[in-house]
Amino acid sequence: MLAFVVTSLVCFLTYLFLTTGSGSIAGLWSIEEILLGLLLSLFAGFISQNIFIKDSYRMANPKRWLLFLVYLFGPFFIGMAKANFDVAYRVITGKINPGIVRISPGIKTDLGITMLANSITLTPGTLSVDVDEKTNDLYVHWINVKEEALKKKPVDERYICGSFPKWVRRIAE
Amino acid sequence: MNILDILLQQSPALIVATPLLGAFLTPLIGKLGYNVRNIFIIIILAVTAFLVFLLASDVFSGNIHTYVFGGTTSTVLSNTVIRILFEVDGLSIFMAIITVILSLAAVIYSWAFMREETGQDKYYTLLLLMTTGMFGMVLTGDLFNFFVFLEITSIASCALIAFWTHKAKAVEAAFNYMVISTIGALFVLLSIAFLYGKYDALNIAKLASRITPVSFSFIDKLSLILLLAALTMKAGIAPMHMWLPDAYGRAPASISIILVGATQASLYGVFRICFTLYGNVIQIPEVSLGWIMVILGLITMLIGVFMAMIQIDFKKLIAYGALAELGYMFLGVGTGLTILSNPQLSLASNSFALQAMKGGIFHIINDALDVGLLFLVAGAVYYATKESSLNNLGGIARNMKYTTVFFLIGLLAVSGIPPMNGFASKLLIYESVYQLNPILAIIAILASIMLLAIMVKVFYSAFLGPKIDRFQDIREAPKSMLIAMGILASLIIFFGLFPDLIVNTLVEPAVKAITHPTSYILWLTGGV
Amino acid sequence: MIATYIIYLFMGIGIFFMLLGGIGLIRFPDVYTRLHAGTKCTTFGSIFLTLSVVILGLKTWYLGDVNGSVLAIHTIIALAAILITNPTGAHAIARAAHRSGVKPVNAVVDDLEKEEKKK
Amino acid sequence: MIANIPFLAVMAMIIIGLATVVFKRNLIKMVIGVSIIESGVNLFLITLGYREHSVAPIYTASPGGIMSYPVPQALTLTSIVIGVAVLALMLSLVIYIYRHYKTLDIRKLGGGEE
Amino acid sequence: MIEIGMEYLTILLLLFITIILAGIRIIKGPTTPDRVVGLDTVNTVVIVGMVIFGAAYREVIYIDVAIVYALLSFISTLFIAKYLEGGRF
Amino acid sequence: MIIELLHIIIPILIVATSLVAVLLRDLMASAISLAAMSLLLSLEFYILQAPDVAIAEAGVGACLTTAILVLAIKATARMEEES
Amino acid sequence: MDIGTVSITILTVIFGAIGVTLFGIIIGLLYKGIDRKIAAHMQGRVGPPIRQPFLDVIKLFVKENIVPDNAIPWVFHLAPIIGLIASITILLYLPIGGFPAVLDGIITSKGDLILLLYLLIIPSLALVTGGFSSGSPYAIVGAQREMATMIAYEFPLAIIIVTIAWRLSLMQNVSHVFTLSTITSIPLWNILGPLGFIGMILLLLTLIIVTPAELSKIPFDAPEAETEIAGGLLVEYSGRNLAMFYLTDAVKTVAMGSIIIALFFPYNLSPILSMNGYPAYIIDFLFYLLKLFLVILFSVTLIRVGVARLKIDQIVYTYWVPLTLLALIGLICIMWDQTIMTQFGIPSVVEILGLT
Amino acid sequence: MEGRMLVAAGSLTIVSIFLIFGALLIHPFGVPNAYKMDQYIIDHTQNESGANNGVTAVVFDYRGFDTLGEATVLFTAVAGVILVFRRVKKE
Amino acid sequence: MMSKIVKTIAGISFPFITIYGLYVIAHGHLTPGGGFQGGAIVASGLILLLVAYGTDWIIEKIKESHLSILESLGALGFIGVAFLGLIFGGMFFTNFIAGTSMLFGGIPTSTAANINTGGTLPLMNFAVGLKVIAGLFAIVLVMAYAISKEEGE
Repeated sequence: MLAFVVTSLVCFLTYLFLTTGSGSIAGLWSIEEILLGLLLSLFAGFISQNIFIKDSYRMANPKRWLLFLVYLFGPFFIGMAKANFDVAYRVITGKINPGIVRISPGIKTDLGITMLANSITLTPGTLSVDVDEKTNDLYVHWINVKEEALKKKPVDERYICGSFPKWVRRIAE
Repeated sequence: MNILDILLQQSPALIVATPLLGAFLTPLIGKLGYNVRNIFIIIILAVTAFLVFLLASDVFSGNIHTYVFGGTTSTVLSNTVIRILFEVDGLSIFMAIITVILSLAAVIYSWAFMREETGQDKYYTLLLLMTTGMFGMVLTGDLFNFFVFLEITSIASCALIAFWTHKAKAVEAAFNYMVISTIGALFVLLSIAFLYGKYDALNIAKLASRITPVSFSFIDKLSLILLLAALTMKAGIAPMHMWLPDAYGRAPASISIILVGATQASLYGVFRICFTLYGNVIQIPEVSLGWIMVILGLITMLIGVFMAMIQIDFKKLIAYGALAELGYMFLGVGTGLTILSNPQLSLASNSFALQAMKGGIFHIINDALDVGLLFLVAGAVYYATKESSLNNLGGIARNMKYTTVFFLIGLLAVSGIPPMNGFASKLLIYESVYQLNPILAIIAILASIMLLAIMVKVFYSAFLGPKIDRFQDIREAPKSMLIAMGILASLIIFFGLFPDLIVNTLVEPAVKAITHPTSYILWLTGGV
Repeated sequence: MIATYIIYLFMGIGIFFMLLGGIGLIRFPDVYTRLHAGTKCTTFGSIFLTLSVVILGLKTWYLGDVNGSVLAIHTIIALAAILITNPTGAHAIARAAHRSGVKPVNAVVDDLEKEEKKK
Repeated sequence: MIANIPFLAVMAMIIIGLATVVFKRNLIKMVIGVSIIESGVNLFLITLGYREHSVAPIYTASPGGIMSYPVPQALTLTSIVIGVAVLALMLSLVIYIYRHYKTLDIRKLGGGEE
Repeated sequence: MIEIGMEYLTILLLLFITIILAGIRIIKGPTTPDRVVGLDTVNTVVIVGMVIFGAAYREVIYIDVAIVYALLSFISTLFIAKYLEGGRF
Repeated sequence: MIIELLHIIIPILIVATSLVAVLLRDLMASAISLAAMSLLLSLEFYILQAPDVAIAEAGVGACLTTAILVLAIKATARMEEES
Repeated sequence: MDIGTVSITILTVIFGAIGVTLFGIIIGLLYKGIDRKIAAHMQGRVGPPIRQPFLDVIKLFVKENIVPDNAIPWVFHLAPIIGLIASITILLYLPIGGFPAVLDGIITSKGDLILLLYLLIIPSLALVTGGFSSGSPYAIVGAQREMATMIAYEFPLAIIIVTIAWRLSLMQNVSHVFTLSTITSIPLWNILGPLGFIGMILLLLTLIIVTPAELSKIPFDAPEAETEIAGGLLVEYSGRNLAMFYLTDAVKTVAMGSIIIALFFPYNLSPILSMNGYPAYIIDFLFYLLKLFLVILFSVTLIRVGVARLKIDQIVYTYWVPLTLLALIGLICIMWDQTIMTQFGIPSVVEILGLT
Repeated sequence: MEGRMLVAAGSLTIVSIFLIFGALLIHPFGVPNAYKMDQYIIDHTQNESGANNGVTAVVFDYRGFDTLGEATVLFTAVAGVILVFRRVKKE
Repeated sequence: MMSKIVKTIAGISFPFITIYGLYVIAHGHLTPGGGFQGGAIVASGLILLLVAYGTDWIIEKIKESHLSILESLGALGFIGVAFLGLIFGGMFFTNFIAGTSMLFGGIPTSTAANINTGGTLPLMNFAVGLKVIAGLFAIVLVMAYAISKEEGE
């Protein structure tokens, strides 16, 4: 039931986002739009409740959302910018030294590992290739493998993703 | 205003909507049980039949029945048609009658024929949808709507051809049919686009009134060629006939019979385009395709007959026979077109043109009944013996007396032997095409006699001949199949005994409808 | 006025990375490196391009047209969709490529291959 | 001439599709050919209804100029749906053909009775 | 009649160059994953192109198309990826 | 003027992708190429001021067509036979 | 149409039918006897008496009707009846002497000829069906041969009919060219030019050669010849059923002769003798009998005696190649006749001979 | 087989030439003839059917019956696919 | 089986896709879109679940017969609205609601995009939407299930 409510709420918020400018309630919405939106959100929430929320309601906490936004515009964006200049450099020069390495960030939740993997994909020189279903270890394609990192197996995550795991742990666990 | 008037007024829409509603309801009704569903379907088709005959009574009294969908206001702007409209004239309702007869027979037949199969809900749904598509094709007055219903018909029939998926040949035939019909439909759509781009209309009557000798140009020619190529392809006329015997032969018998109707609906499209859509420019040499139609008809006929000779599969043989029959229709109508489109000829021998067209059109319904009956018989034989190769069949007339009689009736009818209906229409064709050239009539007679020989061969090798131990204990086909065959057989005999009655009531208005396109075209600006 | 320049700047950055992604796609030797170019650069480029559109919408809104806000919000939604789906797609391709037997060219190290061999 | 390039492209698509259906021997390729013809016809319809310097035929908050014609677009919508339906059915038939014959080559079909 | 700003058109043309580059990868790609990468890139670029075009017309309705693509385009990628991985669907 | 250029480039690209879809031997590549064609087709619809059709083509081409094709290829064979 | 006319028509048809049936059977059997006698004389034998066929039929009718074990009984019994009825129906459509055809204009108002063409098939068809249903291998072989012959000879026949009708349709004020009444009222010989005359003779020749095949007589009797396949398709028949086939054959002989007469020799004596009323009918009828006798003599007896039996493949070849060619040449002659006549101003043969 | 291919190629060439001429001879790109039907719909869609979107108005109102047909096509295809993939009892 | 990441992302994006599809359906008469487009989007969302979680998982949740019934319901709704047009408006497919005070009966002005307009169009949109969702998903589901079942055997 809670899952249903939460999912519907998320859907409703999205719907409100989509229909801004339709009327005059709060300057943005019309009453019909809101009613219809509520109806549709209930429907959408009904069919997607068990898929959207798997096990816990951890993400229902607004603090985590705030953190997520901070993460998105803070470290993540910077990492991404760096990544792109890195790729630009490699595109232009053609200097690559690739390899696939294993890291073990120690994140337990699905959402967390997903977030981390996607962050890794979008940040410097790395691309998550595979994930170990049990241990949540990531296999990462690294475009420029540093020799010193290979000494220890699994590779230390700091080489790959910097402070991301910390943030992810804060947000998703 | 009594209920009958309202029904009459709404009947064009209801004829299409009723089987459609039935098709949509079938998955739900199907949960209630086998008999309930079958009765429901028969009721749906009976209601449709009632509506068709109601509409027919109106149309045959000389009206053109039009129906504008959703039009309370602005139905017909002074010069433009905005909404879809149905326009029912003699030919349309003639085809609708054929459709309703065939589908009723098929459904009654399926009651027992399909009893052992899985997926019956879908089967009946698709059957109803196919019927809907055919009704839509023949009733519509809108070119794009025609395309949509063409697609419904072809998709549904394709799925039904592949009904026996455990037979590789059936699936292959369905695939071939699908490719051909899809490309044909896309050609139709392309030429609709060309016509729309040039004339700003999708309504057949409107387009026809705008296609004049003055405006005739390359685009019109291209559209005509595309439309005719596509529709003859879909009707199985000679150069692209390859799909037809496979499809007819591999489908379940109750589907083959409706496929006959579907083919004829495409044929209706050909006639409608030649005579109505291009009715104003029929005397321009590029449009007067009469001779091409005649030659294609002859080729189709001969291919059908000669290929039928070497077949050993019961249903495929009948399918080639059906192909030959298609040739007769094309021959008759093509002769009419040749004479009508020739200004010198048309004055002198107008009556012959009309007679040829009467023959061609009358042959449509006769072909539907004859070939339909033969397919049903073939299905009954298959049902009883689980065998379709003529080499393995034999001597089943001992056990299946009624089926044999029905086959005999169908045999005589399809080869045009006098007391049956096939003779009446073939006579009209022979009696008129010899005017154009005596060779045509000779070949037509020859083809029909060879067809007779082939059918007698089938009769011998399937029904007569020595005993075969395997078929010692087979039983007569179940009652519902016999009823379906009996309906068709009695219609055949009735048509054969009173051909003048049928020609005057059914065929005459249809011929008038296509040979006088002006009334179809002109109701927009005046009249109705 | 400043907004216009920011828009142009963002557009310039975005289109630069887009083109870079395209070139990288051609130049790199194997799937994984191409994924680096094809995913990262285009995502980054699209972020900047869409952000420029968002700013344009906000500017329009500021100038008094409600439509602008709608434009901005819809563009943000499009951006969010890109951000969610693009890396996932890249990950899926990389994984599939590795499983289907495409090995990284000139790889220094390949832990995953060892892992697969172990199984 | 140069102005009719979209039309010519449409025709090129249709011809490519037809050639595929006629000459290619692979069933799925044939289906792809049909799909290409379908797309070509759709594009043709849309191209017919396009007017230069027009906007979409939708009344929105920001007033537009002249509008492109809506009827071809509606026809195309119908046509797209039909295309999907045809594609799905054709491919399922192809799957069944493969199950029976273990090949997709059209020349190798037809062997074996029933 | 609405004029499209020159800057938008320039960007659109540049985006087309990217599309062509990715298209080359689709044609050349020695392995299927390469082609998929190309397809993914084309997807992203086209989405951005649509957004830019919508902005050029100042119309929300055009952005909707871009959203649809952004949401859906990776499904086909997933399908192909799943095919490449092998195993049951 | 440049908008006409778009009307020239995109059709040519569409034709090119459809040609690729036909010519490649690998059916998977054909499917991918077809997806790209559908995408560009959608863009062309979009530029031809038909957003409705563009959405429909997007919804169908982005997901459904490719999905069905991939499923069909999965169930049959991937490579076209040599002639 | 009021009730009175209808009932009179029905009565006429019934009595006419009975009369024609009796006439057909009697004359047919009679001719059979005459035919045998003449053939015997030509071969230097005495031959059976002329009444022999009647005795045969009566004997057969009283004999036991045996159904073979292997046969399909209901088809086996049905076939002879259908054959007899069909062959009598043919006669009903033919004018006999000065009498118009019994069914003239009643069931089909036009196109009797094509109807006849098809009706002629039905007795053969019944024969074939009977043969097939009897289950004997000899009968089946015979039936197959009969089928092959049947198709072979219908083609020349169709050419003849269509040619004549086509030529008639070129004339002014002629409608319903396929009806026998039209054909008999306007004999083609009267209007054709020299080329057409040749064509007409060719057609007549064709028809005369077709006739024995239609009647399954030597040289085209491979299906039924006792020496070839032990009696062929009638091998299992006996008693009443065989008698019916016998009668069918007899009636068909008359019908075939009548067709030839109607198509090619529709002349009557009564106009020449300028007679009216009953004497005219009697004279015409007698003249008709004479014509019938001559036609059958030529087309059946003489050919039968003069030519040896052909093998089945020879039969088929004969019909498909030489006879078809003959008929086609006739057709072409007649088709060109009109053009030549108008272009070169050639009068018709009758005018040349000064018979008008 | 060769002959058939040749015939197919010939007819394909003819069709291609026709289509290309058709493309060249139809109205220039972007400048269609004045379409009265479409102009009427554009002008009246808001009043008659109450829709801002002209295309939807055409799809569901002016040409609603086509859409019913379209929905039916989809229904047909789904029924067909389910029918094809159903479990056939083994004989 | 797809990896955990794909599954999670599919789960997260599914409600958004659904609600966006419903938005497109509901606003068919105002913005581009409509029953078919929105239905295709929602169906694509379901297909995303299918590809991410596997056919076996999804066939437990929803059977093809359910989809078939849903599709029938959608089609019945569509044709029912058309029949209502016949009953209330006099002709099949008459837009009998537009211009009245009923639900969806408003007439839009050229500037304000009010959802409460369009007459029968929104109703038809919803019906077609339901139909298309069920139909398109049923096609893929049936094909995928049949294929995976065959491989499993």
